[in-house]
Amino acid sequence: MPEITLREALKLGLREALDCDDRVFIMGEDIGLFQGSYAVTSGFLDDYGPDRIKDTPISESAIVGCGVGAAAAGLKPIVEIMTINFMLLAMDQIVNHAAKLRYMSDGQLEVPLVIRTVTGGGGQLGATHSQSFEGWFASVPGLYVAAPSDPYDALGLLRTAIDDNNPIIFAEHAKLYQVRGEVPDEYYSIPLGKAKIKRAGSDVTLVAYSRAVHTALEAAGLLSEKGVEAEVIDLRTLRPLDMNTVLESVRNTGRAVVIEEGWKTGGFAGELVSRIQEEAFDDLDGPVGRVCGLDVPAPYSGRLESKVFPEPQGVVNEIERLYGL
Amino acid sequence: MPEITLREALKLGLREALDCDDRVFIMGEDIGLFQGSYAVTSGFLDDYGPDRIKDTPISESAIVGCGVGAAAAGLKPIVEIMTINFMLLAMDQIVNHAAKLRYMSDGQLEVPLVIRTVTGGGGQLGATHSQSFEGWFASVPGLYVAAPSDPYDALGLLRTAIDDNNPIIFAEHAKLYQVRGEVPDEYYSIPLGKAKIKRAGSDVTLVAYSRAVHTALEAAGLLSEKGVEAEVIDLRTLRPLDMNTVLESVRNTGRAVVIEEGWKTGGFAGELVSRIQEEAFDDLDGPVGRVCGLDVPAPYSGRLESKVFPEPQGVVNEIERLYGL
Amino acid sequence: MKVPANLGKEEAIGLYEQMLLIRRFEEQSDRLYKSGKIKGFCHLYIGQEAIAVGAISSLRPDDYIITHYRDHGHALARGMDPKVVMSELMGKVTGSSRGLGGSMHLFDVEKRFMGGHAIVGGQLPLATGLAMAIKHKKDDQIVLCFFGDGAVNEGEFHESMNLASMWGLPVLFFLENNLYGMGTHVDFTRSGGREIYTSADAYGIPATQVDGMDVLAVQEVTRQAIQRIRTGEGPVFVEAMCYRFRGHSVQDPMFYRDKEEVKKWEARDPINIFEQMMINDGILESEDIQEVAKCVGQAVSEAVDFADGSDEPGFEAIDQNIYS
Amino acid sequence: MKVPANLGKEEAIGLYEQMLLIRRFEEQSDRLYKSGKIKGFCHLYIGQEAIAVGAISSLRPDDYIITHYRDHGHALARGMDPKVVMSELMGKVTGSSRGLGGSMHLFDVEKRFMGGHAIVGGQLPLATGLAMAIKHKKDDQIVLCFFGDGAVNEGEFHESMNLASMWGLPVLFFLENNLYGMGTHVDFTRSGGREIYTSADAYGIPATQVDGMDVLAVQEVTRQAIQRIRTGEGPVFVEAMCYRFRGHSVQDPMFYRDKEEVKKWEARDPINIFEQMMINDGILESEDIQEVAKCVGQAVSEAVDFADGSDEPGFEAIDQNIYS
Ligand SMILES: Cc1ncc(C[n+]2csc(CCOP(=O)(O)OP(=O)(O)O)c2C)c(N)n1
Ligand SMILES: Cc1ncc(C[n+]2csc(CCOP(=O)(O)OP(=O)(O)O)c2C)c(N)n1
Ligand SMILES: [Mg+2]
Ligand SMILES: [Mg+2]
Repeated sequence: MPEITLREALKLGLREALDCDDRVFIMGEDIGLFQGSYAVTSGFLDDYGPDRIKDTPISESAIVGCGVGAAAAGLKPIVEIMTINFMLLAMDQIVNHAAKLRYMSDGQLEVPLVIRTVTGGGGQLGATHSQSFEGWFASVPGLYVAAPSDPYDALGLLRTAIDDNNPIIFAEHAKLYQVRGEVPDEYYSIPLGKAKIKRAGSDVTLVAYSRAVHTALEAAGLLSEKGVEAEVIDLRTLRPLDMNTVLESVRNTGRAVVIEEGWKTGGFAGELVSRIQEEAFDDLDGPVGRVCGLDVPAPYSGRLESKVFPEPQGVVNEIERLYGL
Repeated sequence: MPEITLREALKLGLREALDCDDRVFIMGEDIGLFQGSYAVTSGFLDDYGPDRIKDTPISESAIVGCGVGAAAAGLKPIVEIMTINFMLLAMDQIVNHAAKLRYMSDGQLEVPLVIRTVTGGGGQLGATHSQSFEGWFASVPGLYVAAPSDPYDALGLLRTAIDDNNPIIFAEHAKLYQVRGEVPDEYYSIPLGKAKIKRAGSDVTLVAYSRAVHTALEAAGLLSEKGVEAEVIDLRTLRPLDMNTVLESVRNTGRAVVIEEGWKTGGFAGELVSRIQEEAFDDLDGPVGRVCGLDVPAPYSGRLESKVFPEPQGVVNEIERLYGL
Repeated sequence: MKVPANLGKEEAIGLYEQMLLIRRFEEQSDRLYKSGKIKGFCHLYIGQEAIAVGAISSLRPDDYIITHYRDHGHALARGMDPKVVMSELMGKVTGSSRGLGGSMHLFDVEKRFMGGHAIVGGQLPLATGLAMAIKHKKDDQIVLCFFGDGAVNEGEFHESMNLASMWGLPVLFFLENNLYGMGTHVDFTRSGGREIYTSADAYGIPATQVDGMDVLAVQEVTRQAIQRIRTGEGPVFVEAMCYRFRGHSVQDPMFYRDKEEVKKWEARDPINIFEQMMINDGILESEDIQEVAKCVGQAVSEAVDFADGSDEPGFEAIDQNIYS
Repeated sequence: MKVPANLGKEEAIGLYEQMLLIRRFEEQSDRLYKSGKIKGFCHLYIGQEAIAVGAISSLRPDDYIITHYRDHGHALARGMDPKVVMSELMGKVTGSSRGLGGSMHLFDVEKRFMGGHAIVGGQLPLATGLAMAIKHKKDDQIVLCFFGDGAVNEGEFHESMNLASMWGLPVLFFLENNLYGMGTHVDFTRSGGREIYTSADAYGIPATQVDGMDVLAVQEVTRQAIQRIRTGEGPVFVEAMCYRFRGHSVQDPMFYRDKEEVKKWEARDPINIFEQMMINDGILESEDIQEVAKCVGQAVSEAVDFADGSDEPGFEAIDQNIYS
């Protein structure tokens, strides 16, 4: 199997959709002539032309709304919002329109819309440009949320997202585009709502998604040196949420820590912790832990920023604190 | 002590601020000539004139942004956003500006801004008009969130909110404006981040805020008939969050259920559950429960809507299910 | 006001009947709201009938319509069954959305009636998107997008006008300027003055104003606009001057406007005007008027009976159709 | 281009020095970014110096300024200490926000420099709010609000222009039209054509266009605008035509524009033009120029040394100043 980057996997998926389905078009700020602010769509304008690759003005709300409208009229738009921070300007179209049209019309309308965006911090971009709002979207009935951590998942989930007839937020982490991994030449896809066990282990369950999966895997490496074997679960999608895989693991290990890059307070990790203790309380050796982003606006300073996002050692420490391992 | 409605308590607090501090003004859609869409500011335009009571165009983002700017220049604006649903259009000004200016300027700027809004459902207003986003705001560092459940708290918290130099979301539940309660003539105020025990009990702790407090109290009544004495805690503010009061109670009762009107998945209840089990695991008799809004867009039909929001009997059932009480 | 030479009796009756249907339907909605059978928010279209009827009668069946929460008039003018609309208002299983949507969220996608949207301004980006789809498919439908003078001040208005014009999309932006957004007069909300249609200049969109109390004038202006749009020349903007005879919603005590103003506009009732004109011009006779009134009365009372006799939705509806 | 009769040598030197300071500072920033000492996003102001300097030199010290992420030029023109600005760019404890803000978020509230805002369009409502406060206090300061051609397409532009005009607020909306928002040319983003200042009509705001490569023209237009605003007549809109000589940010490979276009504009370099003009008119001599160049060179290298020698912030800074 060839090894490619996550960026390349996305490019593959997008090209495939553009090639196979006339209803697909991509729209967003600087995706064309500029070649994409994270270079995911580089080369696309030349290959597909301006009717399929639409550079837009800086108008997030209208861009998303246009996507919703076009989807409702039978197209398959893929909207790129440059980063998840700017989705705050399109919140109403996402939450009050994309997510609700099907329900409010009792199924007369559907919104097969993919909103691709870049989430997360770590690039010293400061407080306005380093946030992770995918947890908010995952709380909205009517939306799906995917957040892949490797090239295989990125392609497999993107295929499903584009095929699916529901609006989905497809959150790509800014720091993962260069992650390499094997991706088969044969067609495959990954259903939404199926977590993946990235590493087997029987002592503690680490639950994560997106970049935090890599943190979890590194932590598992450190733990292993201490003789503690962690099972690492990549949720892959936050909604639908695959609690079965998580619970099965926790029932086996009796211990769990959720790792999430966003703010701890009110984050989606709280949902996972709640579900785990609700449904596997008697199997738990102690409280379920959370290792999350600090509850601060992201500082610019690299020195300070490095303390804001979860680190493998933090996971190790939390496990020691909670379970004495 | 005189009994007044929550609406009257808010009117008192707002008038007091307008009377005592020239820097205070109120701005929002239909707060003046229309007399306020929930009649909180009725009569104000006549009494204070259009320089203090500003009717605005329907421009949520600019309204909030103006409030932020005016606050940064030394005023004390009180912005009314007609309902929390429309705050989706002002999300960027709230999250990326109001919440961050102090931090990003390292304290050079401050934003003493109160954003009053109406949260919650129950009025058969349908999916776009029945939401509860206060949990999202409570996850943002730099914001405070208050959500009073009775007239005493409404006035006491409003006073503090206006005095305070931080941006605060003041969420008033649409269904609580007519709630009556005693409010002393003497001045008092309530600090942010102090929960209140609304009912003492030693068998189970019910944690709630806003309208759910009333649900909890009714549930406590039903439980009492079964011989189960519930302690009901009203958080009053979601950020700052008073976990001490909650944990003290849970350590005593060994059982806890969080009640929240918004969607269960990804709601703020998850934060409370996580904290409780993190910090009082060994005191728990079983998992911490959540009784929340169904994970659906709110239906218009009254029959269906009545199933969407937490009901006292639902709380009773959950306690029986979890703890066999 | 001028009656076009080619206006036939049948067409005149059609317009009259639609306007009267809306009027009577809304009067009934008012009563039903006050008696507690309609809940939530209920925004009546009384006074603005000439606009929905004039504009929508100019469309083809495959054209799209999208509007805001004051949508009963548009829905009926598009030919939605009054029974189904009334059932939705009463939250019944026979409603257009099985009672899930309510008064503000009417949909009839078969008739290309794309909703009823309750967030002010929210339908404008959607309209632009519908038009994108048309252009993408190289079709020649158009999108008729209604909105109010209040919506003009939302950022989405600006963004949508710009996009639609930039991309030459087939949208008719149709402003119903009834002078108020809830209780706030347009003089307090729009800096550029009352002539809102002049806004369109900034986007290079041709724009015009029309008397929204004159169904024939609205029809004519709409036809011209559509003709232009269908040939692929991009969006057009129409501002119809009108007045909401009732409160913003049924609950509105209307502190903010004086009776004189209301009276002045009521004297220009679009239905009366049309009736007089048709009779004066000899196109309709008073028997025609009576006949229409009878039909309409019957249709409305059938709608009410139908809705009243229908069941509320079953609990299974509560989480169907969140996802496909 | 005309030199005003009353332009004194001292003032000319001041303008020249400020422009050159920005230029050299930014060239240094470019190098420091490429060598890894400045991180994150870094948006250079090279090519637009005449605007910040011309406009800001027309302000009183108690007037407010607010701008976007391309803010180094505005900060320096306002008299922020280059040492402090450079320290912020390098994330040092001696920076204007102790390294918490970074390049896009510069603040100097004592100088009424109200930031650097990195969300496109986000500063426009804030500017309107600052102006509200001035009016509320019955003061006579003004707010100078910079933004780019890209920001014009955000809904907040529309909402803010409308509010500011509606309420007669003292804001100078100052558009730096450098023809591009990132890689997208204004021809692909604004339906109403390149003359963006005509947008202001829709809000009843007087507007004008000026050559943004001519510091004296910018100064003159700004002075006139301010004069009007200070007398309480509400906002004014100025569009300065200009060009970004470098990429959108330091990392930008600039696939989207051709070298010819860049060259054409570089020939109109605002600093060269001014220098030539001053020498031709005999206001400055070449020694003056050399003297300024020396001072500026020194200031920039002092700034770099200062920043370089400063500490990174301590961990205690991480959660201070979230709340008061
Ligand atoms: C974003 C948003 N803000 C506020 C409201 C509350 N609201 C509902 S209708 C309305 C007035 C709209 O006026 P206009 O657009 O003129 O339409 P009209 O009611 O006159 O038909 C307001 C403020 C809303 N539904 N959505
Ligand atoms: C809301 C938002 N959308 C997108 C971006 C990404 N972005 C940063 S600058 C920029 C271009 C802005 O162009 P313009 O306003 O013309 O200013 P210039 O960079 O030319 O000075 C974009 C799209 C952002 N920061 N904020
Ligand atoms: Mg109106
Ligand atoms: Mg630009």
